[in-house]
Amino acid sequence: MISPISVSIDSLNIALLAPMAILSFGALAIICIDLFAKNLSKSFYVMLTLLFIFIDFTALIGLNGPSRGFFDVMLVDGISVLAQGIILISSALFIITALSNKPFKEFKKAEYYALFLFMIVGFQFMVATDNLILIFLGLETASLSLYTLIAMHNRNKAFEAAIKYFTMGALAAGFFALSSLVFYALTGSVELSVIEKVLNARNYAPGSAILAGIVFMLIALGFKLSVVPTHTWTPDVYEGSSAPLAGYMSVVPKIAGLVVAIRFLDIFLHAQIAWVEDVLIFLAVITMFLANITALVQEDVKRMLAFSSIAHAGFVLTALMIGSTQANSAIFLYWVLFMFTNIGAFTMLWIARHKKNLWDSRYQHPFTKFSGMVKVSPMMATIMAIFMFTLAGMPPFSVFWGKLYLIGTVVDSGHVILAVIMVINSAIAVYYYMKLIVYMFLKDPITEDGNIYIANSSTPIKVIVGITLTFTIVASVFVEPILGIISTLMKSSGL
Amino acid sequence: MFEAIAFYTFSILVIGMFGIVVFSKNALYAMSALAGGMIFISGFFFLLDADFLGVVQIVVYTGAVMALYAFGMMFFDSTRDVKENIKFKKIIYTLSVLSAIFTIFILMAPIFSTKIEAIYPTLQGVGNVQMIGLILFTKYLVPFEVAAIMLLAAMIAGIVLVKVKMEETPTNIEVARGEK
Amino acid sequence: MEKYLYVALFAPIVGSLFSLLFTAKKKNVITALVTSALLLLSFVSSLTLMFAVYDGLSLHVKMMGWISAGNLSLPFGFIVDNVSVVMMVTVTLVSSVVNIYSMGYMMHDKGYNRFFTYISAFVFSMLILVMSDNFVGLFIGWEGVGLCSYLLIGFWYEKESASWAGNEAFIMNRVADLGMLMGLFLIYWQFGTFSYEEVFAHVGSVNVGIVTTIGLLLFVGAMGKSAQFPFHTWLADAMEGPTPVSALIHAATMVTAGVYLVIRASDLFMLIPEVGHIIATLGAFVAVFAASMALVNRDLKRIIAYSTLSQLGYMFVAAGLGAYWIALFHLMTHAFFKSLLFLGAGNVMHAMDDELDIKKMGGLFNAMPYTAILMAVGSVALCGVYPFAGFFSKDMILAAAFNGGNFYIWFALFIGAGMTAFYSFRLVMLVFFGDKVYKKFGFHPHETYPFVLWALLPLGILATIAGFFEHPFEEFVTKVLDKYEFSMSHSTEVGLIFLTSAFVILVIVATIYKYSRGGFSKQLETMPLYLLLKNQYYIPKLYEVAIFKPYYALSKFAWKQIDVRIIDFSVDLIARVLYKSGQQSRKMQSGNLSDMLRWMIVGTVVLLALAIFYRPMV
Amino acid sequence: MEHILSLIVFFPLVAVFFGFVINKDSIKTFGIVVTFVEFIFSIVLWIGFDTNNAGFQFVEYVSLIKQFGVSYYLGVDGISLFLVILSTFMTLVSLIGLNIKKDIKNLVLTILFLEMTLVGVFLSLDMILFYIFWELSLIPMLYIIGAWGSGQRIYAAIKFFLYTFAGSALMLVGILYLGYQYFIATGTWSFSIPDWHLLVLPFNMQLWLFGAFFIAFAVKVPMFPFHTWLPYAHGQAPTIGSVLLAAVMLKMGTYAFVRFSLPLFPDASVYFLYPIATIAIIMVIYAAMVAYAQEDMKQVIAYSSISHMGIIIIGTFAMNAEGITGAIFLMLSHGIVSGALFMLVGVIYDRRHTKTISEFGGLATVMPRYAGIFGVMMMAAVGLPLTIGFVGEFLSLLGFYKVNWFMTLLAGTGIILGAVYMLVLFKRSFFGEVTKQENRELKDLDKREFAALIPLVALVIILGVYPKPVLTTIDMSVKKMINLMQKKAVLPDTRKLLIRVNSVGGTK
Amino acid sequence: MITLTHYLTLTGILFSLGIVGVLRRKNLLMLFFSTEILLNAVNIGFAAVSKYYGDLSGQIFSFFIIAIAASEVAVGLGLLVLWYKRSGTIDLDSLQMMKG
Repeated sequence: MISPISVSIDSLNIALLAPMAILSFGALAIICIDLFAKNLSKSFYVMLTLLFIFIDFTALIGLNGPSRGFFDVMLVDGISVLAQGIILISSALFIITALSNKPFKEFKKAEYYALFLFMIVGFQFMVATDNLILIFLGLETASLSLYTLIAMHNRNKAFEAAIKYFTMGALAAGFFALSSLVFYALTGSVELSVIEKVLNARNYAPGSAILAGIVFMLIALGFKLSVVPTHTWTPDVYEGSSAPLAGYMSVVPKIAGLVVAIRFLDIFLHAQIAWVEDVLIFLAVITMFLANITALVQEDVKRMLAFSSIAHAGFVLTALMIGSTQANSAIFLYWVLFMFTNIGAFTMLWIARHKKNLWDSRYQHPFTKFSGMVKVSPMMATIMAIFMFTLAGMPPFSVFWGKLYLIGTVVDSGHVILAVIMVINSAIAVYYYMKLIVYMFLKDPITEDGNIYIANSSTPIKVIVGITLTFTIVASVFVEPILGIISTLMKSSGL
Repeated sequence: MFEAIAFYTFSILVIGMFGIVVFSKNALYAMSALAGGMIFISGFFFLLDADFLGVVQIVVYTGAVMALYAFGMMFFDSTRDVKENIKFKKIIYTLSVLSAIFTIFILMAPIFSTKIEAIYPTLQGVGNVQMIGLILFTKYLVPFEVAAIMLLAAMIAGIVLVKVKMEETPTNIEVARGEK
Repeated sequence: MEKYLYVALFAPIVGSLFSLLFTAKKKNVITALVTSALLLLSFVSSLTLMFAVYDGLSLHVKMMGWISAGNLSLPFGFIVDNVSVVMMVTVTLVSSVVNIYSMGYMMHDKGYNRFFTYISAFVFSMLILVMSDNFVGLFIGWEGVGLCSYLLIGFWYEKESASWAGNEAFIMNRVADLGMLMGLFLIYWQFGTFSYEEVFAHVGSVNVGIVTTIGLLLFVGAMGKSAQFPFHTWLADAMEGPTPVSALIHAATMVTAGVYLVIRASDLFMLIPEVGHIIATLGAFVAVFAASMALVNRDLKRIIAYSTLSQLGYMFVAAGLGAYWIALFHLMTHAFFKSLLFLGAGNVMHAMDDELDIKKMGGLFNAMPYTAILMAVGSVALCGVYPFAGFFSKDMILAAAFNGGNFYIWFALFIGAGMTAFYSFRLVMLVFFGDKVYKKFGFHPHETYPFVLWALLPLGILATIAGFFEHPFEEFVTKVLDKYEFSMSHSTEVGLIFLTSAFVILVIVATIYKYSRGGFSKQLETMPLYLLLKNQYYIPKLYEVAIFKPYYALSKFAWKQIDVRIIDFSVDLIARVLYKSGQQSRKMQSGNLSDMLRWMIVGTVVLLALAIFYRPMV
Repeated sequence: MEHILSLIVFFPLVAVFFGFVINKDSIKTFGIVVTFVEFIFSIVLWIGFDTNNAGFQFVEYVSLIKQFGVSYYLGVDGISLFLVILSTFMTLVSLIGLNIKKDIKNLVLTILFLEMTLVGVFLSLDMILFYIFWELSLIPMLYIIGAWGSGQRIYAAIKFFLYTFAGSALMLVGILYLGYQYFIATGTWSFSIPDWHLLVLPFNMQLWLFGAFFIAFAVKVPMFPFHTWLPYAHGQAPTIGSVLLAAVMLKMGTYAFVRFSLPLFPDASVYFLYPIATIAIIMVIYAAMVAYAQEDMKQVIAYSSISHMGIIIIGTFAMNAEGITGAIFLMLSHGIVSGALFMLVGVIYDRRHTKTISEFGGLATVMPRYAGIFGVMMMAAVGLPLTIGFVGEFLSLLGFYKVNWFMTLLAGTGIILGAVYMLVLFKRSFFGEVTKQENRELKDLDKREFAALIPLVALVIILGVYPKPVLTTIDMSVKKMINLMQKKAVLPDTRKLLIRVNSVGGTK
Repeated sequence: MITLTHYLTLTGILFSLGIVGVLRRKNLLMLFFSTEILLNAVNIGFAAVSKYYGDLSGQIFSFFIIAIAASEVAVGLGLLVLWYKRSGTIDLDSLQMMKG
């Protein structure tokens, strides 16, 4: 017979759940409001969403250090807090871009905001646990919402993107489940901490099965992180979705995936299984190379940026392979810096969004569109150029510091050749970023009308660009405090 | 003995059904086979003392999921044979065989351990459903709620997607096809 | 006395800078007057210094620091001693004369102002060359005169041949300069200084091999500047410049810088008689070699140029054999009579509208008697007929050669003297006497401006009488330079002198006789030897074929083939390969969902294969 | 005076921000004023510079990222002082000579930005800071070449950018690795050069690190065979771009050799002495030959730059005070002279819109002043004594003679071959009859051009006649550096060589 | 005696079948069927391991997988309907607008 179970409220550690709860409440509130009051302005929803995100953020700030709750299902440690922070900040930046000049149907719908909040909740759960079940659920919640958000852009390309993303996601989900099964069979547990303990006790045998489990997990997470060869969705999905959403996708799902990957791979890197290191290096290198050389030949800026974000993911993968505290700090530093720049860059494309494709039947932002932009819209061109140089890792802009720290970490870990490969790749990458700059600055204008480049701009969007730009330029000053925060949190989570 | 017979019977049935799903040219057959396969899978659950799962499998999968598919099928008018233009057959065969061999090879290996203590052991004399309920509302309370959120989100998503009004004419697709 | 030194040194550059202001403007006599005045001032100062030096003064000033790096501390230092002051006087004297002469000669030239700028700049450089107290200072002047020579040879830059000759002169000198530069480097790393004083003070304590190397390298520089074989071709081509330039630079002063260098570094060369011997041998060779080319040449100025070359050979013989003061003496006398010859030739050219072919002249004596006389004086001096200046210096050289036991050198010089006599009087005869061929070509020759002739007079006088200063000169310069002791008996010496003089006079008479009878037959001109000489032993041709053209072809090859085809191509190839592979990898993005899923499974399969088969060493 | 270095570095940047609001018509004057003030600042720096102190002066230190040892660290010594002045001076002069109307505002602001990066490179004492400026300098140059260039400008700009960027990629790894070595040695991170100077590295590591740095510097210099970007960049760039590229940007590479390669890796530098000297000799001879074969005036000067950079490298790797001081002086002189030559080509290009040599001939007749100034610069380029070109070339070769006389002889052929291509260029374009009708009407230099060129001519002469104050200041710091190298050398052979090449006497 | 290995082997076979379906199916609907097979295969495995260890986590996992599968179907079918309305086909070769 079952004896009654008594659970004290304190042991649940409700504070850990608070951020997600707030957002879930927010999503429900939005849906309810929509039931009663139709035709509310989109600015209302945006601000409401922003408000909830803000509250969520304040709830998050109180948290630090590793603490578990809800029968040890929840695990909020340093990287969790960091990742949630990044997710929330990007979300806030993203949702403001909804206040564009041109009307877009999806932003008028309350469901959009509700799904958006659900998605954030999903990501937050994903990073706030080490239980594979909850990770899987968070992942799926977020993904399903995301597919819908993409499709709601309501273009043929958006549907195509959503279906491609969805189908591959379904396959990835299958692999995730299979990997979980393998580890469950190996250890009798679905919690990473227990898995580690048991595997340690079993001395990491049998090797093949463990490695196979890792492989399935790598494929599933690699899909989220857009690691070759599971990256094929990235350019198509970015191209199909609206620019800010593409920017958002290049940051948030990846950081969530990175956190899971860090937690998961930490087990094996601690055990110093050389296979994992080698395979990760292999994946990182082909991811970088393939993405970079493919980006060289792109004709559309958005697609180019998609490949660029694959390459950046490959870059970060190297630090994942190292797995030291410093390396994990490097990942987060890189990602924070990359976040601002990338969102800024995609927002710039969003600003340049217009109704019809003017210069190419397929692409909205072909390179030719930006020809001679500096003559008709010098400010925009300069800002865009700064973002491009930043993504290229040009000093002293933000990503450079991330790159510096990351390569420094790789060098410290003794992988000098890998570091050389990384810098060679960043040298290759310069070409395609520069291609846009060449078009903007060195070619003759394609149009007299500078408004085409700011067709979709509005004050809030300009503010977003301003924030990201400022951060990008004066990153030199921010790097020190950010790195301080990251290191503190990282050390406290013992990764 | 009974277990073995049941296992092999169900195995053959399930593999057969899913084989039809994978290889059939007719969507209707495929769907029916899938539904059948699902039901037979619930047989395994019962065999494995997971009564609750067995029930859920029948109710959710065969009841809800397959019904959804059936509705979709009506919508798509897929009673006809499906013409599939499969290219690179050799690659597909190679990949199929290889992935099958590797997956099965790995799962056939004795990967489980004998020394593991159950963390949430099944208690003697307590029904499966009861046990599930107990764990679900203590340990897995949060996942359970997240699943609720997920289902809600999926529902909203489904509604939103179907509700979407057409903005662009399908001409773009024609153009894209014409390019090939 | 320092101020005289500075005046002598800087007066010319002041003049140069002054007239520089006018270069782009119209002709202005004031430039000529000012530069002439300043050159004269410089001459006077030099003369004053000479007297002071005669009274025992030796001036050594360090004007200011110039280069200092590492252990090197190199000032601008100037030294006025018995040797340099002789050079100063010679240079300033000849240059003053030439400058004044040029006022008439360049009267109608549109580059009038520019000309005087260059001349004064040249004098300044030359003075630096001779006055410097260290090797690098000498090198400054060395290059400076090279530059001025380049500018003046190419003075009429519209003429292709002139600018070509300028380039040739500059570049050839550069080749030799490299040798000299190497010599300087060796000096520095051996002695830690460039100053003559210190170098010569320690030169005795240094390995002879090194001193020999230094000597040879310095001599390479000297060969270039003094146009010794094989660098001699530039000098003949340098005749493209205005004639006063030829007189000043390519006869009297600059080309003798090489001799001056050997004299200046006599303390060093004395230690290495083997090198001296090489110098002397080369000098003797050039003396004959150049004279032989002068035999058949029809170009008025080139004949004199070859003669200059030949005489430089004489000087090197003297310098190489250790008879430094004789070399210096011949240098000085040569300056006088050779510039006289050139300037006279300038008068002729002027009269003949810049015609240079002596076969087109003839009988000019009537038209320009004074010039003819002056040139005759110069020629006689050149041939070394008593009592003209050349007699004293040249015979001394022959004696020195004989004295040293180098009979083959002596013999070469002896033959050279005969040749000199022949070509000199061939020239005089063809130009001033015989048929008035020029009338056929429609020339109207006339005597030049009187002031020009007056200006030539000092040179004429010096060419005549300078020889009598032999003993005071010897006494004067041997205070610094080593004395040269004749070991042979006085009677041998006298015998030699008579032999040579007789031979020379015989040749002169024969030449005059032959040419007053219409010269040699035309058939001679088809002889191989004649052609060989006429074509300057085919050496310019050889340079053209063996150096200039291959170099250009090689350069083109380096650019078109190596640079563009190989290096740049391979750089671009990297980019192209990357781009091409991008186009290939792009195919992976077929856009087809099936392919995407398959890639995913391919990845899985590959990784699974790795998981099963790949076991790295831990 | 305490923050004068920051002032010098960032004043142009501040000016750029002000410049945004200035009207197009006045922007050039604004640019000249700013660069003039900047030049005055650099002169003030020289005046305030203590010529008896061989170390870094006016040091400013602010820690940027403590954990990672990155700092804002500026300082100046004898080696960098004059390169700073050269940068400010050449920017000023090139702006005065600027003759572009198209998008003038963008151009002027870009040049001011470029000036900041150039000065920053020479003043940075933190390696990361150095790298920042090093890379940042590419951006304005990319824009200048690509936007105001001619014909193949975009190809040239991209080539320039990618080549140099890719070249310095490895350096970044090298920097990080050195930082890590410092961390291992001391327990704290540091990228500051004075700190690194204390680091004694094992020989093998030196070799690798030297290689990593070498590629970056070699591309920048540019050394054979990494030089092919240069002719394109010069050929297509507008005059002002070529001037700054040749005058200052190329010096970044050779400066970096002196500043980093030699003192950080003394043993590797000595180890690679002969291979590098061989490359340098190839540069000297090969580039001179290629220059001779060119048909475009600007290309001649572009290749001549490579040739001269070869001499600078030779001087740098002479490893003695004579050679290195000479090399640094030669950087200055080549900066001034090649800058001037490019401006001169720009003058004729403005008039005729062509740079092909065969289009000209007889220019001396129609443009005597122009020909005169060109002649002066040409003579400086071929290293005539009493011009600025001689001093550096002489000292560089002099220094290297002690290392190897035969290689010096080969490198010395540069003075011959240099004369060949320069004189031939001069002859073909300035001498002879005026054959083309278009050339008859050409105007001689105008006031603006004079204003830009006369200071250069003056400098060429003044520094040729009296280089001593400059040389002694450089020499002081160079000697300090050589002492440091001797102290740091881990191989006895290195020390022996350093002592040998730095002492007089005993030559073979 | 049926051991855990039997069940896991069955899981492997079924999973491979699903993979084969994913590889060769061009009809999107039937492709979705194949992904259902994948999840179902895993479910059997979880239940079997759960029984073997006497641990309930596996069953819970299966339970959630079923929930996930259901949500996926909802969203997937939504997308499919949408696409069908647009293009009149659910063949995945019609999704070829974006490539390269």
